Amino acid sequence: MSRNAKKSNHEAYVRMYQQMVRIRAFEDNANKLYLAAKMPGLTHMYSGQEAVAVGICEALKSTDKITSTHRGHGHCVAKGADFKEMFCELLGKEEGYCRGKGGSMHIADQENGNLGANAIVGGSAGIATGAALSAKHLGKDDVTVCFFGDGALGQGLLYEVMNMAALWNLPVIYACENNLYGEYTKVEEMAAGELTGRAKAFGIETFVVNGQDVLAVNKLSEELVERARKGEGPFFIQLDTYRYHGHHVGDINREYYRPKDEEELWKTERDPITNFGAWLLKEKVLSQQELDQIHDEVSQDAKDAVAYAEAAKYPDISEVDMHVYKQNPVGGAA
Amino acid sequence: MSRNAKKSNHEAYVRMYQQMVRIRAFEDNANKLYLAAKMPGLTHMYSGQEAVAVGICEALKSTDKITSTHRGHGHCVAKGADFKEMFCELLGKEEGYCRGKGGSMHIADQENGNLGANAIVGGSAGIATGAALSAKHLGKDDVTVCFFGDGALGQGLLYEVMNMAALWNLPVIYACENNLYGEYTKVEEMAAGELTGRAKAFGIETFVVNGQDVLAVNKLSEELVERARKGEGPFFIQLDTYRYHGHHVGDINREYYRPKDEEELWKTERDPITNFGAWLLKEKVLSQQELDQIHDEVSQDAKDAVAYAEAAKYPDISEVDMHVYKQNPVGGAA
Amino acid sequence: MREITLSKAVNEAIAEEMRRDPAIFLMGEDVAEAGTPFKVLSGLVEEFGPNRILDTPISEPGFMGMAVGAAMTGSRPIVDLMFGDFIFLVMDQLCNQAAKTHYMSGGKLSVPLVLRTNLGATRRSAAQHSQSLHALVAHIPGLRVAMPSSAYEAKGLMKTAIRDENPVVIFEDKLMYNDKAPVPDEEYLIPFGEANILREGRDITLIGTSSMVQVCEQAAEILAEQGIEAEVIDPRTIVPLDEDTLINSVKKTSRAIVVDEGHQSFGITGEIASRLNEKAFYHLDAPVQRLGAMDVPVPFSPALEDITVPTPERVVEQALKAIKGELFHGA
Amino acid sequence: MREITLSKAVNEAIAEEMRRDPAIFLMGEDVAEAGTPFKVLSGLVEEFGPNRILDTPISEPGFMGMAVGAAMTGSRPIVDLMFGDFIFLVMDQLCNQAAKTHYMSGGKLSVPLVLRTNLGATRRSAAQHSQSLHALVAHIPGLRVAMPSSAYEAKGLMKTAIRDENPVVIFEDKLMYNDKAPVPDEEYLIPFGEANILREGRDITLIGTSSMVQVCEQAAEILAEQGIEAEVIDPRTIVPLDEDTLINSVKKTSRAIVVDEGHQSFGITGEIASRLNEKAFYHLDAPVQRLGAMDVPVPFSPALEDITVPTPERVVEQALKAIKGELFHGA
Ligand SMILES: Cc1ncc(C[n+]2csc(CCOP(=O)(O)OP(=O)(O)O)c2C)c(N)n1
Ligand SMILES: Cc1ncc(C[n+]2csc(CCOP(=O)(O)OP(=O)(O)O)c2C)c(N)n1
Ligand SMILES: [Mg+2]
Ligand SMILES: [Mg+2]
Repeated sequence: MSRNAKKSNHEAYVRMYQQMVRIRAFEDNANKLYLAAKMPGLTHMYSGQEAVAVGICEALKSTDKITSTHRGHGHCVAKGADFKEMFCELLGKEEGYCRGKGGSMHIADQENGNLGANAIVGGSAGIATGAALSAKHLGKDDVTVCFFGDGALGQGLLYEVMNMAALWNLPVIYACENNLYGEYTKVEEMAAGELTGRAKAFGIETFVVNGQDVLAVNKLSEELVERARKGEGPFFIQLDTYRYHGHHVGDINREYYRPKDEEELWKTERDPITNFGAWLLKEKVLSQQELDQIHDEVSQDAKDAVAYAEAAKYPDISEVDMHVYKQNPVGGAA
Repeated sequence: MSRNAKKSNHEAYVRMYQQMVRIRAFEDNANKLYLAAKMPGLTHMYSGQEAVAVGICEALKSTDKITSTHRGHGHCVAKGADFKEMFCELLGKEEGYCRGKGGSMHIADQENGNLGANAIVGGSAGIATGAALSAKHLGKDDVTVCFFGDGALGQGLLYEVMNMAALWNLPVIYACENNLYGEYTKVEEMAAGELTGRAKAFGIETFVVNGQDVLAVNKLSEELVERARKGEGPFFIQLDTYRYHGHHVGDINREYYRPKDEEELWKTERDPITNFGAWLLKEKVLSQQELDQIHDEVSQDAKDAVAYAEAAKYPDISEVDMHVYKQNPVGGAA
Repeated sequence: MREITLSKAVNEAIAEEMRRDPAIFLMGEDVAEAGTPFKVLSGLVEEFGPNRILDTPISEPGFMGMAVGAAMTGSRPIVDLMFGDFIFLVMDQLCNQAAKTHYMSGGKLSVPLVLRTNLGATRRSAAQHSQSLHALVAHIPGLRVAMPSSAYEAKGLMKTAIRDENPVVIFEDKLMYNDKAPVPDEEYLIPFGEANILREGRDITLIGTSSMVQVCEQAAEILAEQGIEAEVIDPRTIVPLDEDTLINSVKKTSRAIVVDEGHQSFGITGEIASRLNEKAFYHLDAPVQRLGAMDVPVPFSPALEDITVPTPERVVEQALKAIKGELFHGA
Repeated sequence: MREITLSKAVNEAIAEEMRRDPAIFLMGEDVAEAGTPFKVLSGLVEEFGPNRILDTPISEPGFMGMAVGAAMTGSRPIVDLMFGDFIFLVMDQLCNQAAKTHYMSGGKLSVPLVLRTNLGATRRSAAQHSQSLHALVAHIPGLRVAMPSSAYEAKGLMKTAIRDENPVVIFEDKLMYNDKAPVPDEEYLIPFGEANILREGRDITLIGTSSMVQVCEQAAEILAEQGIEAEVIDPRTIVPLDEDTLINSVKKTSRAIVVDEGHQSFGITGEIASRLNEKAFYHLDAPVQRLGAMDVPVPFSPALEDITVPTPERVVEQALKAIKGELFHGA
């Protein structure tokens, strides 16, 4: 863990640990639902990358915005979402965050500032940058974080909006989660040059941080969010991390592109939860019992939410053509 | 003029001078046609930027490819096109390079390796990079030059293809003609950071050269084309230059975005033709009389071609639905 | 009533709305000092400043995407897309993001933005600056599509578009920017989904969009000279489409031609004609005819370009065929 | 005859053509070792190597553009677009460049490329991975559009697409990749623009594209049980469209339904229905009916998604209405 971490912030430490555990629990349950053929479609697990979402979101207010990706459950939980509405959404139920219309790949939680997951790789870079422009335009001091994977560096849109963010000093932070692969291809086969060079090109300040170290991620994020709030943005962070599962839940036989021992190494030596837990113990922030209690509570929460979601009802078929258009206020436009 | 220029290459010097004069003459005549309301639509003049197209194309074989822009007459002439077919195309006549179907913004001259002007800013970056990939795939040693303006740096497509060109070492040279403006906006209002940074991001070697100095442009181009041919590409060149006219022929009152004295300065002190002419005289490559003769011949050529094009016939209306699809060979596909 | 150009009408609509609602801003290429190449937006940056009239880099996908994000977070952006042909560049952000966000979020997020762009050939601008691509966006649920046919329409529809809670694409005809029409001084809005009957008639219905409304009106004049009374209708918005007005007209006239400047095949004429055929079939004396632009990229040469778009003469020709029963056994 | 999956049929077509013509290469995301997420291309990189089966970064506009340049210079690229929904990302390079190059150059340049992608909902993939967007490209002159409806069709049409001198977009139904059909061992090609009559009948014509051909066939079975003889036709390519076969069928049956998985409004059903109405009007006993996907973004929830697409039951229902004359006075 980073040396600079201060012991002072007890509450934040506990919350970050808790949130990472919640993400892991969410994913483990989602995976189980998939394996039990209870979940429609596929889903992309965030397990392994928890420190990224949690370290960053801990630095954000609830009015700050994030945009998320196809691998979006972690961002959603970290930004404050509830298990119940999330599992309902994953199962396509009416009580889901999107009334079952979005599913895993479009989960959004507007009340907590999550503008939504996105199934177009890189597709939210414009949205995030526009949210930052909007804050500036409306005179709010909200900051937006744009989460995206190393693979999204292939998309030209990102360069267009980073240029504008730099020209106009927008309060946006580009958080590139480098988990070494985009689907079944290694990052070095998809990206020439240094990853951070792609933001430096526009005069954007860039940072590289260990994405498995929640305290390091959080410390950097607190700094950058504060600076962005003051109008010193945009920024770009490369967060080195790893996904434990396959690209999606169905990607089981993956040795042809990713060696088992590499997976083993990350899981055993670099697990963000294990390592942060050890640090919390060592620094006496929490006792083993308290850690266990967190795990137990979270796992009970998840279990309850899953049960709730399984029992919940599907949207009525009359909903199928609702929400195509938003109704205009009476007396307003047609 | 660059110090490194060698006197040895008499023929090339004369050809480069001639080609620059030809471009200027072409543009002056095109402008006159526009002012006399003889030309359909608008057109974008290349005058002032001649050293860029000529310095680069002098380094290319006729099987090498270029892609061009909305400001494409200069590239077309420099790559070897004839006045007659060019003026016919500008006037929409059947004998034009594209049978009148393309016009100024789509002029192409496939036989000389000009894959065409493009009315989508940045739109040809993919085509150029693909041509380079094609050469590699087919085992040819052709090099492709992608001409584009500073404004095209706004287009995300460029970043996508530069990444692939770098990943795959493609024989393509990105020639960014920085004429300080994109339409009515200054480059510094459109582009954050250093222009060359945008290629460095992908590990591409970049160069900056005075685009008014045909010898400097040519020397660098000869080097890079040779290296690209050997598989050492891609490369990126920023060529600093200036357009003398408005964005297009109709852009007359332009002081609101571009000061007259700036225009004056470039025209009087940095004109690529005047300065190269002076150098040719000084180095005794050509006499004043020979220079004059070039101008006279070119101007007569242009005049003849204009007269020819004006008298030439329009395509028959039956051509309107020809060339939507290329006919498949008999016995091949439907 | 005073007469102003379509260009001025658009300018006024935007200015009035921007005065009313500070959440509105406008972004695009050369929209500020230059006021767009067509000078439609001249003067706006002087009134509203560069923070509300934003000159962007040449990054259509990028600023389209930013508008989506801005619209999702309380702003009301107007995006200026210099040529309708560039809509191909913004399709992902427009159709995968803007159009679907409200639905995908189960109604929680919304994207109130206006994409203003243009259409229209015969400007000698060749294949990449002359297209009329409204059919593409009309096919995507979640988008509204408006097609003003005069200065009056342009102002009223633009104001409605700006106040709409959904993404609206508005196509102006770039050849009509200098066309004048009477436009009241007082504020007015034109509701979406209400077709405008410009001329009543009992013999045949001519449905035209955008500048094709003029073409239909001219055709109606010519037909009138021959004693044929054509009804001319402008749907104003193709999404939503005022089916009822169109169908009622066709039930009265028993014949119809749909005229549009988009390519005919797989364009909007097929949709409108199909709905009329479906819903007024037993009233029809002749099949609903269609007249779109030719299915060819727009050629540069004036000799070719002019024959690619519908003309009053061709509308008249089709109308006469329909009336004389010459469509028997098909075209 | 041996039966193979649609996936295998596509794979064979590409492999055979690549053996025949060294100018062909294929590029896309995860096409090499992974053989695409649908495993359609498995084995190709082993045979043809990474220089002919190119794994690209996630840069759809970029590699689409590169394919255009490669096609203009002697190569014959096949572009793999992982999901049909991503076609929005490549529209500019596909429609402004590939589709127009031959025309704009007066016939000098050509762009022989294949864009293979997919369509189809009900895979629980939600709004951005479930669209059927063939109508968009069908509207753009210069592109050809093929829609295979079985393994047999997929192989024959792919081979023709690869040999075509023009840009061809081929949409496979992603839900049919594992569906088997008899496919001969011997080489065969299926010409473009020749519709396939799968079942003859005299009472009503059912025109279906892609997987909707199956839907039409199932509907025909149900109708047959009720003594109604439906003719089922697969146009195979929507551009070029084999109008004659469709029209002749409708002249015989006097009734038709066009079934397609694209959104119904402003989609391909309107075009096909309009052509039939125009050219077989006086033979029709009922208006040509259309059945497309609902005009809503594709919802994730299975409860909703399943009702957005045409089903055999709904085709039967429409057919019965047409036959019983219940379409009188419109829908
Ligand atoms: C525009 C687009 N292209 C391709 C895909 C298919 N796809 C989904 S996820 C993915 C890989 C993304 O890699 P990365 O951005 O590194 O995110 P990770 O999955 O590693 O979290 C791809 C290619 C897509 N969803 N959108
Ligand atoms: C995609 C696209 N956006 C906008 C335009 C309109 N446009 C034509 S030229 C131009 C400026 C281009 O600037 P630059 O690339 O610097 O070339 P220059 O005109 O200076 O030679 C613009 C915005 C276009 N043709 N294509
Ligand atoms: Mg990744
Ligand atoms: Mg420029």
